[in-house]
Amino acid sequence: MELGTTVLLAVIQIAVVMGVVLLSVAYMTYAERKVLSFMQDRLGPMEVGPWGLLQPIADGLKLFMKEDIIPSGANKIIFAVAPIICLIPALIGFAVVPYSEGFSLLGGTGGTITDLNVGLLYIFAFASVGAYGVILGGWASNSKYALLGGLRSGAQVISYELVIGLSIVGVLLLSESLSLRAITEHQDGGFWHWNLWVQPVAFVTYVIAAVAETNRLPFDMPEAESELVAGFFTEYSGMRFAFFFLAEYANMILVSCLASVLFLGGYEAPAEFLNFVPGFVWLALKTWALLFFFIWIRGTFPRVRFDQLMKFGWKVLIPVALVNILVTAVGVYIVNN
Amino acid sequence: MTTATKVGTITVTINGETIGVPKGTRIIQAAQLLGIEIPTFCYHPRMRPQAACRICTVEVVKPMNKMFMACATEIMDGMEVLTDSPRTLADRRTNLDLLLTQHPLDCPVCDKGGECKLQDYSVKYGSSENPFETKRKDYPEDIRSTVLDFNSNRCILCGACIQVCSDIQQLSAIGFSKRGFITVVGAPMGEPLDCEFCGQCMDVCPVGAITSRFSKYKFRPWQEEKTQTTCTYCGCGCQYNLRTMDGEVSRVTPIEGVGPGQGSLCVRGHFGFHFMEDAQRLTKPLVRRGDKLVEAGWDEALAEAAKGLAAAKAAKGGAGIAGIAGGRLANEDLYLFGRLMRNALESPNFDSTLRYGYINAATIMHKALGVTGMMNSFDDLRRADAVLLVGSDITQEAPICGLAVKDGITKRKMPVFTVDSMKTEIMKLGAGRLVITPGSEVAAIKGLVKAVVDEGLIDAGVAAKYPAAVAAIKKEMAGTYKEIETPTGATKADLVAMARAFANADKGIILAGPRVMGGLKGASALAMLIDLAFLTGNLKPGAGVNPLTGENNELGLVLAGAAPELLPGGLPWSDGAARARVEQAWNCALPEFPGNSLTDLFDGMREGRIGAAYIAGTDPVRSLPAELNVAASLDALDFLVVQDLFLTGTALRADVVFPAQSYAERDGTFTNMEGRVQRIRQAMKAPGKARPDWQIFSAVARELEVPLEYAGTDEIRAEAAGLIPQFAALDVTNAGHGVDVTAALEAYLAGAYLKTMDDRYDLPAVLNTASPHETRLYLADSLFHSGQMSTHNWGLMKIDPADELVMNPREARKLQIAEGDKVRVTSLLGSAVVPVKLSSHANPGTVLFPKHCAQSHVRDLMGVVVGSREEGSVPQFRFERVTVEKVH
Amino acid sequence: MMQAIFIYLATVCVVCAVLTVSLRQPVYNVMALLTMFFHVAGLYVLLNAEFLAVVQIIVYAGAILVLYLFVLMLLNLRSESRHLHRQWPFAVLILGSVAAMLVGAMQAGGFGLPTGEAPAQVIQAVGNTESIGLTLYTDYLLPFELASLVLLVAMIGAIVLTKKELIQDHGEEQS
Amino acid sequence: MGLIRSIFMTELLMGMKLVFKQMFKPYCTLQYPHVRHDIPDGYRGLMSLLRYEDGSERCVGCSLCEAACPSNCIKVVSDEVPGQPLVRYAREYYLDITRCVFCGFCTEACPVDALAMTKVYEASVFDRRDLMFDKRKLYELGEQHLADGKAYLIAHNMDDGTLFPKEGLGDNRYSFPPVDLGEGERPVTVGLTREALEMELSKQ
Repeated sequence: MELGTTVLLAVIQIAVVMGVVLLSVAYMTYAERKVLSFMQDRLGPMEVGPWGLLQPIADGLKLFMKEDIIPSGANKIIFAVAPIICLIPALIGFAVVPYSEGFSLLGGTGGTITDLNVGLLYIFAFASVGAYGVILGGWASNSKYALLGGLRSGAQVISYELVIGLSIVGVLLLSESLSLRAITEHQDGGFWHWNLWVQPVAFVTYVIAAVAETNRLPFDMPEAESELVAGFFTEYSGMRFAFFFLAEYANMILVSCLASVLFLGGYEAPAEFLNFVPGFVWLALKTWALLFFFIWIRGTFPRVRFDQLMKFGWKVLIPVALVNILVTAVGVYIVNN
Repeated sequence: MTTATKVGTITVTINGETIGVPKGTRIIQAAQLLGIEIPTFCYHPRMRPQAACRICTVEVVKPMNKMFMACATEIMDGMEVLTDSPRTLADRRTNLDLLLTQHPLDCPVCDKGGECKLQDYSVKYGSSENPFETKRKDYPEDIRSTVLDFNSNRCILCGACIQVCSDIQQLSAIGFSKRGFITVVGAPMGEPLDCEFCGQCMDVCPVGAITSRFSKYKFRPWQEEKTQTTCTYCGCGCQYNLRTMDGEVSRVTPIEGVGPGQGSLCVRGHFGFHFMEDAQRLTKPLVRRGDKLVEAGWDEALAEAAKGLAAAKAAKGGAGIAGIAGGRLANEDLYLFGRLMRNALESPNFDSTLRYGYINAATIMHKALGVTGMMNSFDDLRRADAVLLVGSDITQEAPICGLAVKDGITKRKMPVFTVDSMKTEIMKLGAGRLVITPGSEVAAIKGLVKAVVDEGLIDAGVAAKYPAAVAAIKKEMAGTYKEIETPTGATKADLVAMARAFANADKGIILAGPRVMGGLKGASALAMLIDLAFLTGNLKPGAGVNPLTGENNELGLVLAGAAPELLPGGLPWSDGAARARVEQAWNCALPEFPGNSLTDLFDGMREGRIGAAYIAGTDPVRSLPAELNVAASLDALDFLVVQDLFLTGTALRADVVFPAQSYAERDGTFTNMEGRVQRIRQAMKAPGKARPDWQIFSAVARELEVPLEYAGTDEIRAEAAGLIPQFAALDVTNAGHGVDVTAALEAYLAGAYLKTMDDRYDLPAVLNTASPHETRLYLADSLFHSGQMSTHNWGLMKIDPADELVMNPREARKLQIAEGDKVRVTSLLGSAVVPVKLSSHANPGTVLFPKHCAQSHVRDLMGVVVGSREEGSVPQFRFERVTVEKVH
Repeated sequence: MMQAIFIYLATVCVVCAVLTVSLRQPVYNVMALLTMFFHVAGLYVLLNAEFLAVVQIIVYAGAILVLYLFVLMLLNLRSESRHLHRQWPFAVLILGSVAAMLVGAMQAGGFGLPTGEAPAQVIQAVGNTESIGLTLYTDYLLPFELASLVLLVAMIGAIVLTKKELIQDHGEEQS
Repeated sequence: MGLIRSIFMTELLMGMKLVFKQMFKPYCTLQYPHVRHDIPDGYRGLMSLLRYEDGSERCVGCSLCEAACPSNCIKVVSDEVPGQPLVRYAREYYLDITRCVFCGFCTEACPVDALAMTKVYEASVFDRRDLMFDKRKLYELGEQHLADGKAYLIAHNMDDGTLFPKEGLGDNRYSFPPVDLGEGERPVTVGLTREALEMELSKQ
């Protein structure tokens, strides 16, 4: 394969994936508002477009046209860089997510932008870098609310990254690979092959940790409105605010994608006879189901206290995940021998 | 009113509480002593009970079980009373129901709403359903009077207003007319009310039947802020509440039982509250630029003033600067002004409006009796056995002091003897009167002394104790009655009758008005009155001689030493020890000799001896006649500083004008004629950048680099009290009340007394004999006005436009002059045209013109005779011979 | 091509390393260090060690450096930074000697270092995760376990040291 | 049992179930600017001053509303009607709507039913000074929302429907003469209108 073709293929795939992701982010906000409204017997946005369908676009336009305010006393460089540090890792992760079975395109293989053999670790590596955006943004704003939000976020992300990392080890043991495509293919052949059934505990801990990792209710400590106004991005406005916003929703989609890949068979159809439906549809369905679950949780649970959050992470989730690894490892050893 | 501690008390039990009270106490008074409230509309502590409103009904259980009116029932020994038994409450409710059958429920638009007794009692005792048939009265409101509106629909016919007019004010200007259901209150014969407008009927009205046009619909009681302050119109110093709303005065309300007036006010005090808000008030300092006064900042004006004064001091010495103070200034201002003049500017030339007459009283009273001001308080006046009133239209000049006299007349039938050249109001009420020729007070007093001596009315104790002094007086009385009858017009019989009646009284009080002190030989006249009191044995506590002040805070002027011959504390300049004390307190050297008096100062200005003057709180250009050349004198000055509320005639000639604050805008104290030092309090904000007088004096001193720095008036008064002990305590009668003057009197009799006797009883020359004019013109005091402040009140100007010559109606008829006609008044000095008002106030052969009025230049017709230095250098200009002719 | 990328990565690594110790604002130091970590990871990728590269980022950038940042924010270092910078002559001395030593070593040994058991071809065939695993758990099992033991001891020690006061506090409260 | 419940997170699931079911219930909100509530007659919206049917002002300037106001947002300046002695009216009437708590005590205190609250609840303006209502503005409001005002007074038992004969209520004891300022003689409100304020400001 020539370098030119590789680049072209990559560019096309990147454009498509990013386009889909960003559109999903936009309509995720819409979906969240709508679903929450329905849960609260309201109608949600109705004004812009039919049933408010153009609301995300209006919001986006508004945010991009608003004045960009840098607070006096803020560290200007870091204040400007932080949203970007936050957004890039969130988007970069999609590079290794396999959205379809491999197909030929322009003489190369499609289905993933790049099928890294350490793809899973790659995602976690960049997810952990996202925390810098939050912490630096909070620090650079020169505001006590932002600083506290940033600190909380740092503590929370470090704690729950561990949980996420530990909870997927079981899956890795089963599929014996860090490549997401390999993991997906490992679950081929109907929904009863999904890791979910073998690794239910890991799935639960993963989902909980994912909620915490993306700063969503009930774990939205970094931006707890009633305590910290808007947390680390209290002082942000306009474009930069939009970046943080995009990052949060892109992260949500990313962890959902990951969960579907790891536990729900990724792009694999739930049964053989459904194979005629393209793989990316299944991935999208599974991801959106998980996203709905996120919103559902938000609509149901109140925010926990910060010490409860940390205690839960360190004293419950990590031990549970460790035990899960042990059990899985033993199980795999027995089965293999 | 009543004291429970008197001996021989009887006991009464009210609601189970027992109290001992003197005989004659009424139930309502005993209840008040116990702090039990009995509702009442018509009862008033200072009036006789009339039991008209029937709301104060109480149940008496012992000695008989019956309902009584608490306000009118005298207590019997061992009486038992219930004030809120079911029977009482039922009776009260019925009473209120009956009152409310006719009373309109227009409380929202009624000015009394919110402080109305009927409202309060209806809430407290009334019922919500009225069992009687209600019928609204529909009389049109009587708004014909200048000040007071009568709304007969609201009237509950308690009669308190009528009673206050007849009992306290003794005018009976209002009364009931018609009978039965259609009874209304108002002026007799349905005429529009035209009285003194003291407004006390409005104050005692429990409902809103009488209201003031000046405040009508402009306030609600709960919106107002109350500030207790002291009235500044005359020397009485009444206490009242200045009520302000949003920084504007809404009205004045009396405070029952407080201050010299005990809750009475006169028209000036009650309705003269508009001048503070007058548009002509000075708001910014003015500085002369060329021939114009232009507005300037304080810093500029102060620097200018200090520069001018310092230049005059450098050129002509301290004695080249004159300071003139007026009674508008508070005690603290006066003290500071004195210190500024004598300490900072080192000038002995510090004089004041005392020079218009009261200086004589100040010096002679101190010399003879060791007291400053009056010997007696207003309370003494109420309790005296006889009062001799000489040369004062007391109800006009000092209305509240007049009320004290009237109180004695009403309650105790106190005999009041009047010697005056006008038919005054008190003369009509008094027991005896001598109507004398204007200007002959000295002769009349001599006549009285002569009658006492000749008729053997001299107090036995006095005759035995002080034979030399009595003999000296007797020697002076050698002449015939003829020489008294001729100038005065009084007969021997009258004099003897009056002298006899007065001498026979146990506690006789002599009141001397401005026509005694301000006339020729004023000091001698007052000395004669002291002799009279001395001979009749009346120089003792509860009796004595009392000079009445005309202006506000004249006693404050005396105490602050606002005259060249006085030191702070009212002590004579010749008192070396006192001078040393002042020098020590001020850390300065005072000159040995006293400075020049007012008229000398004016001469000095014209002759160039005086280079600069500082005039505060008075307007000599308007208050002195043309013959004194005041305006020319001030024009001759190099530099003139004036400090006042308005741009007065004096201020127009000034180089620097400072805007001062009125009494309602600042704190401080005033001294009333009794010697009470009473507070004024800030009730509103001053207009523009006006400052209190003391701050201005302080700032000028600062510019002159003699720091006189104080944090407030209290600090000034505390310092002043070191030299002026009277300033130490507030609200007590200081002057001479209750003081035994025997020691001072003996020192006086032993001293220069016999020497001064030589010319004391020499009668002065008959006034203006050279004049071919026949009618006597007298500049009289007015009840409604006192000068600058009162004439800037649109309210008072509406009541009395003042610019009128008062003529006897009979005489006017002879000259075919009707009310309102214009007449030409001509004296040797010129003529003026004024409108005429007819009143029997003026005797035939006499016409009166208000003293304060400067518009018509009648004052400039007056010839001036300046008294000798012994007689206080008082410029006498109140009498003149004129011819009055109708202008066609 | 590879050469160019290496030069870029190496240059940035060195520059960032210098900036890390020379910048005055502590947060900038951290940012420089972060950049350096990424470029070191790039170097690993060039060596076909993707696993190492990713772990480098997760461990150093994702965990350790975040903790540094955390501490920096809790401490207000602005006023103390100058004090720290006074040590630079001393640092130059030490670094100079270390550099001299390195240069000496390289001159003595040359660049021809021995190759391990997992050249690029092997890694691409087996997968670098497996290669590392194999190496660690066969040849270097003892050092690996020793290292983990040392870390465990350090962890327990840290816990004991920090918990001591808490335990004492509790005791005092109860007594 | 409790342990099992917490392991399987049954309570949490129950909560989620409830929320899920709630999703399918019909909505209970209004699409505000397009659909509006039917406001009851007793609703306390912006205050207004009412006139008699002949156009004369009802307010007699008694300041009782000012006294009753718990947030001190009313200022009445009363005076005699010029040229008509003994007729009291409000020369100026200020209502600071930014401080108003819409308690309606003022309307209850009013003895002549001159005050009524309208159904206007959209009080936002572009200039805060426009929320300082003066007499003119209040009477304008009263004219525009006369029906609301009447309904308000009836709903609050302050009137039995006999509110608007010219002479006021039938009971003569409550009769207040109506303030008749005559056509063209109506005094210009001395209030702080916006124009006046702007002029003041431009002077400074």
